[in-house]
Amino acid sequence: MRDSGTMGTALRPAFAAGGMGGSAVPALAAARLVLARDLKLAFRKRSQLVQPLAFFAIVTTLFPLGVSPELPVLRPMAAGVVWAAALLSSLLALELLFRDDAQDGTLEQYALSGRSLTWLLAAKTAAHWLLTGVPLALMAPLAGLALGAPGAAVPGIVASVAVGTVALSLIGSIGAALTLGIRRSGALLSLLTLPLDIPVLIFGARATELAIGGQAYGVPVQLLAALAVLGLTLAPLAAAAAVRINLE
Amino acid sequence: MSDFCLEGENVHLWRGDHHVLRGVRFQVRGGECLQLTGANGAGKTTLLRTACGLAYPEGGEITWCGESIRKDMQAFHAQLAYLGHEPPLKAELSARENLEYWVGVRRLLADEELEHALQRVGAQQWADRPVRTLSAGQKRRAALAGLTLMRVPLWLLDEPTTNLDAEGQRLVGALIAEHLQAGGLALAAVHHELAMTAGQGLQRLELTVA
Amino acid sequence: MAWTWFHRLASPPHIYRIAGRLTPWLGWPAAVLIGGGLIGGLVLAPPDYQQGDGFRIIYVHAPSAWMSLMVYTTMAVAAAIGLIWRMKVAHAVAASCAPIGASFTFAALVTGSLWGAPMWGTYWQWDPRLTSELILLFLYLGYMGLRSAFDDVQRADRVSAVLAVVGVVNVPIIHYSVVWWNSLHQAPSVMRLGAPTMPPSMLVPLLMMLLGFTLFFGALLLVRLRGEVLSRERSASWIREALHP
Amino acid sequence: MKAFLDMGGYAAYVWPSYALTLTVMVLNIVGARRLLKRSRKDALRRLMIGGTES
Repeated sequence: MRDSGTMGTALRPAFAAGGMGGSAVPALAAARLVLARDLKLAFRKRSQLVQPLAFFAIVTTLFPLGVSPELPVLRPMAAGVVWAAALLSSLLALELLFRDDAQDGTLEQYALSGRSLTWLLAAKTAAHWLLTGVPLALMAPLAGLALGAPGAAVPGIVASVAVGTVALSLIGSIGAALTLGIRRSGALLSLLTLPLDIPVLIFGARATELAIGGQAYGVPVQLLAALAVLGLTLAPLAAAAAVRINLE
Repeated sequence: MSDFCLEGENVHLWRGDHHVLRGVRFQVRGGECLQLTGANGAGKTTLLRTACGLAYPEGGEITWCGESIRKDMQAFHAQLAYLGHEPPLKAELSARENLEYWVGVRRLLADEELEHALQRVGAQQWADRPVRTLSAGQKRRAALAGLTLMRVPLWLLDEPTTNLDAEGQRLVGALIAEHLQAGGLALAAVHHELAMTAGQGLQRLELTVA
Repeated sequence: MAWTWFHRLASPPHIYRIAGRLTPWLGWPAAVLIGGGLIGGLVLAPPDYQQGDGFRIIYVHAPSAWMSLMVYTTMAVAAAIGLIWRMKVAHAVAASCAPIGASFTFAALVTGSLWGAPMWGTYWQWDPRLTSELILLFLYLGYMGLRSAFDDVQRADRVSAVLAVVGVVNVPIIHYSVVWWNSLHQAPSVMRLGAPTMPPSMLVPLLMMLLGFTLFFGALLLVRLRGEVLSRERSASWIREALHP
Repeated sequence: MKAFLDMGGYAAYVWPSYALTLTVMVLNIVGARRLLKRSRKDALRRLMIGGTES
């Protein structure tokens, strides 16, 4: 009987976030909390973290086996292989971006939190990038070297993949939000997302190609950055709209 | 004692060809709790989701303190807490961590407050175990702790007593009664009547299957 | 008020009636223009000095390519209107556009390949125009796939509308990136569309075809729209009126 | 006439293009009409079931 019939004795300050309390969390702090939560969750389930990277390694391994083990043959296609593999790995992790949160009701709580859903989803996308984009950017040079790229190309490959995956994560967040309510959405998600990813692929592969050839790769990386900025301003809005519709 | 008021005026909503909400009307004021009853499929959950703005009614309007909830949805959401069928908890995190993130997105949370809320739902023993290892009733209790920590005037509860034992059901009743006494209001979809002292503020709205 | 007028115009019974009445007014001029364009393009226009009679493919390729983009834009604009004003009729327009646009994108792709074949000596070149057209086809397929993944028309409408808007923002970006990519690797396209240097005997049939295809799209859209509006309507009274005159 | 059909040696490319485009147009017409017909039938069926609802 500890819990019942004790009304009034407990401490109950007035309603906090009801417009009168000043303790409501600003949008940015809320977004930071969402980011921290996703990172913590990811490190509690490490296997999901490693899978896209293993996938990336396997895809790049397929090409020497399927085409030719000779580096002079592989070198001209290295940029394309690295980028196609990065694209597919980033896509692989996307299906999980909102899936768990949608199933356990977390997404609903975000939508009803009184905070901007756009910001919270942007934070989730940032977590996705930190967990797949950054590791991919660090792994891509290894794949490049294995395919015959010179050591001097490493900074260029890292830069282009790091910037390009920002755009990929953002575009992907729209696809993931759109297919939220669909079971077995993998193939559809790819069909929706990959055509939109094509500019990223083109500029990214070009930057990597130039880096491997020892040339200046500034222009395509800048174009990638422009895509990332455009994605940053529009993608979270579209994703939030899609999530709202799917929660309806 | 408070001028909070949630009103539904002639709310219509379809799901596909199914006319789920057919001109529903309700009014809940500060200090009142409206119990939604009705068979499965009568639209209890749908009405809750419409009341909080997740679902969009094709006819009629929901108002909060006299203004349409659509006018400033974000401000309206800042004043409500919604508890769905499933407690929104992550299996890999402990109950305490879950509450820190869940409530933390909305407001700054002091440690003593969190401690007090956990104590209130009887969670001291298992607050630091991963939610994965908790029973359904314990998860529900953790979610109730989150609910009280929101400190918002409007509670929307979907079957709040599911999976709870007799004592847990009394706890829900006590929490709601306390909430009402502080001037809050609640809308609860229920299968069994809430275990509350009859009298103050308890109303009922029966929904029927189309 | 302007708004009440707008909403009455967009009310399903009104649209259903107007669309039915308007269809022949678009359909017949389309048939005449396309028929005239065919004769003009196949018979009256002189052969091109470089491509001979092979250039006559332009009279079906260019209008198809024009349709593929125009229909996508129409679809996206309708989808945006549907999203913003929660207007069912606008969603019905968007839903009607997709299969039409996809089919003409396919036609543009195949006719483009047939046009290029004698010039390139192969049926497929990664020509920027063809590549863009191929990606556009993927966008259409994605849109239709997403739409068909939902049982609830209401939700399918709104989710696919977001995709259409996102897609239309991307179409120019994709196009320019493909052109940029292509300029690094090979010569520009052999397909010169609507060149201002064309003599009138070549240009007039082309313009007739472009206009004819556009009107044809309008007529198709109206017929499909009536079907889509009916399937979205729940209020029985006007359906009874509409179907039992 | 034969020269016309021959299309200056491009017959194998020109005629399939026109045939395909016209097929696409005809299929569109058929498809649109079929959609309208089916929607009408469905609407009538719903009228029978729904009775006098709203």
